[in-house]
Amino acid sequence: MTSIDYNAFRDEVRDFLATSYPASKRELNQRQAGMFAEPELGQWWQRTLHARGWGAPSWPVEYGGTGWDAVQKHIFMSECTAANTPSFAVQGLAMVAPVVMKFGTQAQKDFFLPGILSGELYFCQGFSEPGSGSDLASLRTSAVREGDDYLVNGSKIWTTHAHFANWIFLLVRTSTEGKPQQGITFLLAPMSTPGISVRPIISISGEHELNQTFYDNARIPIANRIGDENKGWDVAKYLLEFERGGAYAPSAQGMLEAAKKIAAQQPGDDCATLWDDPQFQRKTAELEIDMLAQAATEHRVMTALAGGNNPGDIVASMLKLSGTALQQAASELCVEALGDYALADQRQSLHLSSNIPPIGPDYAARPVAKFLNLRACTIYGGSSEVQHNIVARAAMGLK
Amino acid sequence: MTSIDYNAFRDEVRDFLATSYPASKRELNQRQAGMFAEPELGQWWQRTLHARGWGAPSWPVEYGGTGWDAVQKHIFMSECTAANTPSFAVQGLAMVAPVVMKFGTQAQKDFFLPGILSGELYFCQGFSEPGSGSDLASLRTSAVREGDDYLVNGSKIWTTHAHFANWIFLLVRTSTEGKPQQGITFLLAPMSTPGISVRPIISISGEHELNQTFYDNARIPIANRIGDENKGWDVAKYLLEFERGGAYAPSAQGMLEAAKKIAAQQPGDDCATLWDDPQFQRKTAELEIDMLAQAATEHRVMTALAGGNNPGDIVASMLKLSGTALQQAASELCVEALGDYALADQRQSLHLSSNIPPIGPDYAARPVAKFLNLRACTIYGGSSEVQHNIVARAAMGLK
Amino acid sequence: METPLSDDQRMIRDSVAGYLRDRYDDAERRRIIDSEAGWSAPHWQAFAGELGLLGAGFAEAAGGLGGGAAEHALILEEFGSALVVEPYLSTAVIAGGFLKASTAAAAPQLIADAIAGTAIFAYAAGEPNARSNPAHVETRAECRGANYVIDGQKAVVLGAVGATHLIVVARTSGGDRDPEGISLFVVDANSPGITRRDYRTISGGPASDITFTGVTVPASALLVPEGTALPLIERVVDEATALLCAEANGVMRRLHGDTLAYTSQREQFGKPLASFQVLQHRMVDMLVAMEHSQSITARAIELLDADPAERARAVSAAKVYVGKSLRYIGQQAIQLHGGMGMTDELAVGFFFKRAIEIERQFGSVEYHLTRYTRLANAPAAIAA
Amino acid sequence: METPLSDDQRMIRDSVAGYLRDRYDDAERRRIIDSEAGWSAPHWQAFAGELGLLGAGFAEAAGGLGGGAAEHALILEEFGSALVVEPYLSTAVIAGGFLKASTAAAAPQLIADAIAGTAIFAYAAGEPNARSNPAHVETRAECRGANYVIDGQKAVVLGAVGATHLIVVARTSGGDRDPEGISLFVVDANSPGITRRDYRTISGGPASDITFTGVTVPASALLVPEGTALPLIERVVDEATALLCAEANGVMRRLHGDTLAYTSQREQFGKPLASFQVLQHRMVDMLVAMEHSQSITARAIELLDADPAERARAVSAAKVYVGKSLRYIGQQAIQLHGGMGMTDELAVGFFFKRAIEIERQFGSVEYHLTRYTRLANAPAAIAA
Repeated sequence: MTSIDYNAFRDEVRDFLATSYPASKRELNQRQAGMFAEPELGQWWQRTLHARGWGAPSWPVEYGGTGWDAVQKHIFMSECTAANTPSFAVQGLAMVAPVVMKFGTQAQKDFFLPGILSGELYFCQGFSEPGSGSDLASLRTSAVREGDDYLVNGSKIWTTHAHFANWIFLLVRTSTEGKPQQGITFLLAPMSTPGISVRPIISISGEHELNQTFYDNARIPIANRIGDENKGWDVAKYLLEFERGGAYAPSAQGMLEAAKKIAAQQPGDDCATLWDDPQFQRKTAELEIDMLAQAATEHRVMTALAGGNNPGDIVASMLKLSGTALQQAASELCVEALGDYALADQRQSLHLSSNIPPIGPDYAARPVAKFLNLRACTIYGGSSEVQHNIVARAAMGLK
Repeated sequence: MTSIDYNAFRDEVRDFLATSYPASKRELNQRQAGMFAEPELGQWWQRTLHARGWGAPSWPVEYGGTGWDAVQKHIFMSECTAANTPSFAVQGLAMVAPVVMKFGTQAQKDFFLPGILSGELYFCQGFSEPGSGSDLASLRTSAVREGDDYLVNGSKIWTTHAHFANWIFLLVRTSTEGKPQQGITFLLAPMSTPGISVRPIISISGEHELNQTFYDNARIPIANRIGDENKGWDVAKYLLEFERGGAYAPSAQGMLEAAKKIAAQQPGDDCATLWDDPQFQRKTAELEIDMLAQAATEHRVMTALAGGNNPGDIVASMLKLSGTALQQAASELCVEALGDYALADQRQSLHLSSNIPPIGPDYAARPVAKFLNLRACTIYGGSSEVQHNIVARAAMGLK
Repeated sequence: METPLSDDQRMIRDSVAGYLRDRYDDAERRRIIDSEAGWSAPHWQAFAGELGLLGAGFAEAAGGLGGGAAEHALILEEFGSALVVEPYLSTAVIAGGFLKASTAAAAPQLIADAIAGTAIFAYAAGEPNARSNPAHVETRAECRGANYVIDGQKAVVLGAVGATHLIVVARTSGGDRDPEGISLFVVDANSPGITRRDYRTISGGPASDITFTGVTVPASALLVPEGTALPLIERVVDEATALLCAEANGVMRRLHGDTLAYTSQREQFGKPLASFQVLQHRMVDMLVAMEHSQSITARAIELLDADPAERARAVSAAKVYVGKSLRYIGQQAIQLHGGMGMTDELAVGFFFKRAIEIERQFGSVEYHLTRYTRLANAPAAIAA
Repeated sequence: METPLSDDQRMIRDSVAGYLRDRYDDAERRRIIDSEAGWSAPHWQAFAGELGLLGAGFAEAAGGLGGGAAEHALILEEFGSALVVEPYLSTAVIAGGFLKASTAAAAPQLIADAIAGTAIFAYAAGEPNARSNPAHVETRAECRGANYVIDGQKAVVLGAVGATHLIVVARTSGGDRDPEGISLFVVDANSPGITRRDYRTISGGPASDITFTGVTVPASALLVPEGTALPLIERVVDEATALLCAEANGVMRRLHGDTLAYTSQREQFGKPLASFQVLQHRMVDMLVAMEHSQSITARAIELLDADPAERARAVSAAKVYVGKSLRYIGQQAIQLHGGMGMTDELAVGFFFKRAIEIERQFGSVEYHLTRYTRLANAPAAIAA
């Protein structure tokens, strides 16, 4: 069906990672338990990828994409996950950029896309509000026209990296008429806009990654609107499709390998290491089989996409349902392998600038914080309960 | 709190079972995979119990009960389960009798209670209808007064042992006004009533235990009504409380022990017997622990009842939820232990009068049929989904 | 989610699906399993002649269609969705697999007869004293001059009642679980000394326990050289296991589809059952399990030609996942059908019982998880 | 479902519950864990004096209240529902258990000091090179004349920061996992040669890794005769494990209660979250797990005085069941709180993290399932 030499491509990616992602950086990334790497590390990596021409594998070539097919993208992502590269700029690259490409003006494309690609424009997301959540249509942050601007008032919550980002994308209410979905508008705003302020939210892992943002007569130029006024719902829906399209198996498999390595270094109860405990091996194997199934379905989807077939949105929801559950399970297995050191709060050793050693062995630093953070992956981006509703409605026609 | 010597009581029960329930009968009961034993065996056992004065442990003494406290009843039931005695006459003893005691006239009490106690009156249940199910209030079988009788027309389904029973208890619609619950009446009818006919329903285990019953101008005397006309819903609700009050752990534990015994006789893959496989032992242990938890909660309930406290209906629903799941799991473990012989349809060896040997070893005869039959225990008597609804509403105040 | 097919493959699938829809519906299947034989010779002849299916897995030079496991999978998935009882797996896949690898002089003719539908095979491997370990063989074949004499018992042999030949696994040397010393014989099903106790499986297909008492066969009945059969058995059983998973996918498709249809039309508390959120979510979980089963089965089939360890790992992984899915989807299908699911009046109970059978055939979830764990964690498999 | 209590027991429970409600609410707890020490001496003094709790498990003759495990359980369940960080379990239950069985001359005075709140104990047992097997002890205590010299490392010792004494498990002879040769010492927490790395557990309580370098203690520090401690350790750790399950029941009560309250007031799609059937059923499953956890814990506590094998079986069964329930209830509590559950602004995250800790303390589900399996299936346990 295709003449691409995927093995050669995989080697090329591996070579690049081996030379451009040194052990020192990898070691730093080991201290990153959050969804995204801190920008100091993350922006460096995005610059590195961009310099190689690989800054945005999923973009069309005309905007700086790589021209890879779905299988190549999957190989690239799998290899990056296996090498544990920093997770960065997803909100710009995978969320804002696609909607700018589809709904943006030429001027918007010219301004935003290069900045996102280079890592210079760092976006955060302003969708959820206190009191809304998975029910986005109920949002209340208002935008009222005044001259060439919207005057925005209200608040957004769960804004990851708002304290690092220089731009935010927002859903705001520009009309209260008709259905709740009908009066919503999609805006982009610099975080430096007067009237925008940020309150940290400390998460259960003890980290500051999330924020609440406040809008007090913040002036956002109408020129920064994506799509038409009151048509932001369509933009958001398009964006969420992209958010749900990811591959889950590689990161889950990466954590499973990490759990095996921890087990091989931890003592067992009646055997030299935990890995020598047949029960631990069996449990690992059972999870690994679930991941093989997930990976095989992701592979089917990639193959279908590469062949020009769209397997449909429902598949994205199904993959998120089972994929996030596997990520959580793999992360939990890392925690289990740690034994009593799972009790230790390691947050002081978990920053790029920290020089405090972990409590217990080095590998004890990250698993618990990662596990706690990953509880969110079945909540954000449409909770598992909402994904079930979506599949029930779309795939099975249930109301 | 009490001066009863429970150990002595347990010994008394064991002695009785050892002498009155001979191995020949036990062997016959091994061929009974259904909910209830065939009457030939079941009626014999009820007569035997009755002769000892133990025909109805849960009844008040005045009607022929034993006067045991809740702990004694629990001991008695556990011992009977451990000895694998025939299950019989539950619908009369535990369902009809309590409502006759509470709602019946003196004449009704005098007639029905002694007959139920001796096993002479054998009742079946006519609640569900084709198209209703857990939604009892939607029933449509009608009863219209004509002289001293009701003329009954319609159909009932899932009637276990209708082809053996000599009486049936029925919910019928005597009014279509008001809420659906308000026009329902509770009747007792001899199965010999002209106009009542029975159609067998073969279950997935291949057995004939269930039936559909039809009512074609069947004349049922008004004198056989329990409670007031149009008040049958209250009678049925009271009855269902009794149905849900059982103990689940003893029978689940009995099946778990059976699984262990099968495993000890079946070959293993890399060890002499399946029981030597550490994985099988671990799986058994995990299930056994769940049963200990169930048994411990059942024990708490019994203790509360013995102390005069009513732990509430919710507890009955919770116990049914987890208890039926354990029964199914234990039964499944028996099937698993069988290996390939689980594929064999054994129905020809599963009747009292059968002299066809089982396919494979003797212990291969019953587990699969039992497993298939037990799928019903999370469906009948209020499905597990309905029990969840009940607990959500009653215990947590959720609407 | 659709899987891409070649034109030839689509044609095979559509013709099988069409045949089953038109001529092998639930009522016809009931007639077949309620018949004395418990299987249908006319349908078998149609599979051979009209549909030309029985050559799907044989080379064109041998008179077949030149296909392989992928084609078997398409056929068996459709057969699963109609609960076909005829012995396709034991004849086309298992016997076919052995015959293709056989050094026996009779093999080419047996292949031709299999394609024509005149040779029908049952696989007599399982024993009452063994579980799923294929090296555990107590049936003995003793060499006496130019003959072998077979003695022993085989348990739960599917399809023996209509078979013209039995493929018999017997030990020519070694201890009961010795990997060496296992041999494969093709035996006329009516040979003197063979006695069968015939019965039905819980889903209605024919099965037998077979006793071999001094059954004498010529040395030419050996399919591969004496005592060397285990690696071939493992390969062919792996292939059959992967294809059984394909059949399972057809079974699950019906279990899910019937449940969705039933809960959509059946009302309770004034609403269709399918409008209750709890049931909706459960049917979604069934669907997800089904999609993943499809995927991991396809993966196992692709890896059938890999080296033996990788092949075995992929097949055991698939059987574990599919086995768990069968269990979940089957049990939920009955639960969601309520009382109607407990009767044999609907088809769903038969699909559930077939799911129970497949869960066990060629080894349970526990067996394959043990096998996978051993293979995946061989010392080389972990980079420290 | 309420469990019947004696009048004395009800009084203890009500006074503890009242104290915590009035003086140890979530805000107060945050102040305590955010303080430098990470625990509260004033509350400890109130437990000792005002509430008189610290003598609950000691005989009246020794100055205690004459209670036992049942009383500890009542207290710890309430402590669990308020996430009390003060070292009740290590002082009153573990040190208390050892001291009551001790042959040491100092034991009566230490008991009196513990009741008065002036002696506070941490249990230094776990080691970086061991998992949950209590016989795995690498810390060595060498007899030198009238003294012992202790060298080794202890990991994740809870409450050491405020302790006046450490109960140290050390090996006086034998190999690393030898059941013989294990000894118990009571050691002044400020002895020369003890160095600590203090930190917090994920739920906020104080913990330490402790290094013993030539720590010299007199022979009178031996709590029981040299080398004989393992059976006593197993008994006391079983008791502590059962009582940790009681604490867990308090934790689960709050996890369930907070989730029910949150989902009842929080609206989505125009309805309270708690009106969605899927969430309702999940909260029912949480409730059922909670009730059974209560029951199996009560059972384990009743069997603490049974013979060692039965005691161990009952305790391991409880820890397995409670551990699984903690996992399920904790994870669902976060899931059902949605985004708010991910922040440390609500209390629920702290209860979740405490649940994670308890799941592991004194051995995980896997450890106790292995232990239970071994004990339950000792040859005598099966009647053939």
